[in-house]
Amino acid sequence: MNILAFGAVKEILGDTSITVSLDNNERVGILITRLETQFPQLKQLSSFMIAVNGEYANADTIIKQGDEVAIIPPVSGG
Amino acid sequence: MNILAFGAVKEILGDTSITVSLDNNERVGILITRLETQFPQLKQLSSFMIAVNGEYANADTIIKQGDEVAIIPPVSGG
Amino acid sequence: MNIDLKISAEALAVQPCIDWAMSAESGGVDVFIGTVRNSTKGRKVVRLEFETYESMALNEMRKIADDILMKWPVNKILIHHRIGVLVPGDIPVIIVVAAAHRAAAFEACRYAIDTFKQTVPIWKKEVFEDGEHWVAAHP
Amino acid sequence: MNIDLKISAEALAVQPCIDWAMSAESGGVDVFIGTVRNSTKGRKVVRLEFETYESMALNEMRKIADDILMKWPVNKILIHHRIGVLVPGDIPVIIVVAAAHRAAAFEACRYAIDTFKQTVPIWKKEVFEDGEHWVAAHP
Repeated sequence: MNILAFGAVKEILGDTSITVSLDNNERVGILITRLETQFPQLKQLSSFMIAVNGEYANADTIIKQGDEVAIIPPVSGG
Repeated sequence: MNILAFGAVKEILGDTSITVSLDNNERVGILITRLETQFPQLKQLSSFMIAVNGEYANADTIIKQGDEVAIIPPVSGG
Repeated sequence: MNIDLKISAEALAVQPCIDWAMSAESGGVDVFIGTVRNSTKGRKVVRLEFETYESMALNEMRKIADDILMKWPVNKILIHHRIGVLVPGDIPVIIVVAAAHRAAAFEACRYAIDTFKQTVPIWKKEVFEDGEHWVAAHP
Repeated sequence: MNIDLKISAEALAVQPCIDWAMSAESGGVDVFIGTVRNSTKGRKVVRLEFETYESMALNEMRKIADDILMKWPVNKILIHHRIGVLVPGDIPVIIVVAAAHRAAAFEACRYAIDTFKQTVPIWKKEVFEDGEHWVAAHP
């Protein structure tokens, strides 16, 4: 599955998106575990959220095929 | 003594200033009594303050010769 | 100067007020713009007539600005008020506060307009289609 | 429309935002203007680089505006944010709230910028003379 990366995440991972293998209808909690295993550099962040289809997700949110998934480092607009 | 009148006071009294007889070094409290006796229409106001030399005065403020004295009806700027 | 106070019979312009207050030292600028409403308590407003005791009004405006500089870490304070005849949509008052951080800008700007309405000797007469009255003057 | 949301790579202009929000129905307009400061924690700022996840950012901005319309009696809400490279003095954000009465305008405007900074996916990198970092990203 393709995951969008922004800001500090993009810089840490060196790309605007990364690929993680994930079953269909898997939960966000599982994705986070996969991400932290595959990209331990993510632990440099003070925190991050996952967004699914442009909405903040929680650990129980289910990710379906075709969903747009993004890693959201701490925001700092304004 | 000449007293400046503004807003509703000017309209009630029909002039931009009124004259009240007042001894030198008299207190504002005495002025207010004189005003309310001489111009009972002032009781139409919800309240009023006296300013001496451009500062809000209280009943104990002393009015000296040459001071600029004004009746300040409730303000409503902004 | 970090304080700009004005009472004017001319129309107020917002952009020059903001230009005066903004700088690279101030991360947050809060602007309050008062506008003449077209109705009050359901009655249609034709015009407002503002008058002032100008020397005292500027004196009270100065106190508000000085108080703000003591109470909050702000860089610039502007208070402009228009007098004379205004119609709905016209701007009677502009307040701008610039500060390094936004909390001070918001709090000081709110304090400025709230205090202004309580202390500054400016009076407005509301003129309706079927009458008129000095705001707040009568019980 | 009573909501105007924009993310733009172009410079933001304040006056058109105010013109859009003002009307004779709104007696109080509160405007917040964010400015790029020339220093942060004593370090001189050369530039800021803003980026966004635009579709989600507009979605979160919409939620802020909808929340405000539910919570306060306001007539107009504008939120514009700039992205790209900004230097000290530039304006990254403008928020305008117009309401019949000033309390709602102030409270809603403050709520808008406070919530914006917590939820809207926009990120800024501060570039100093001797280094750079993504704000708030690292412990």
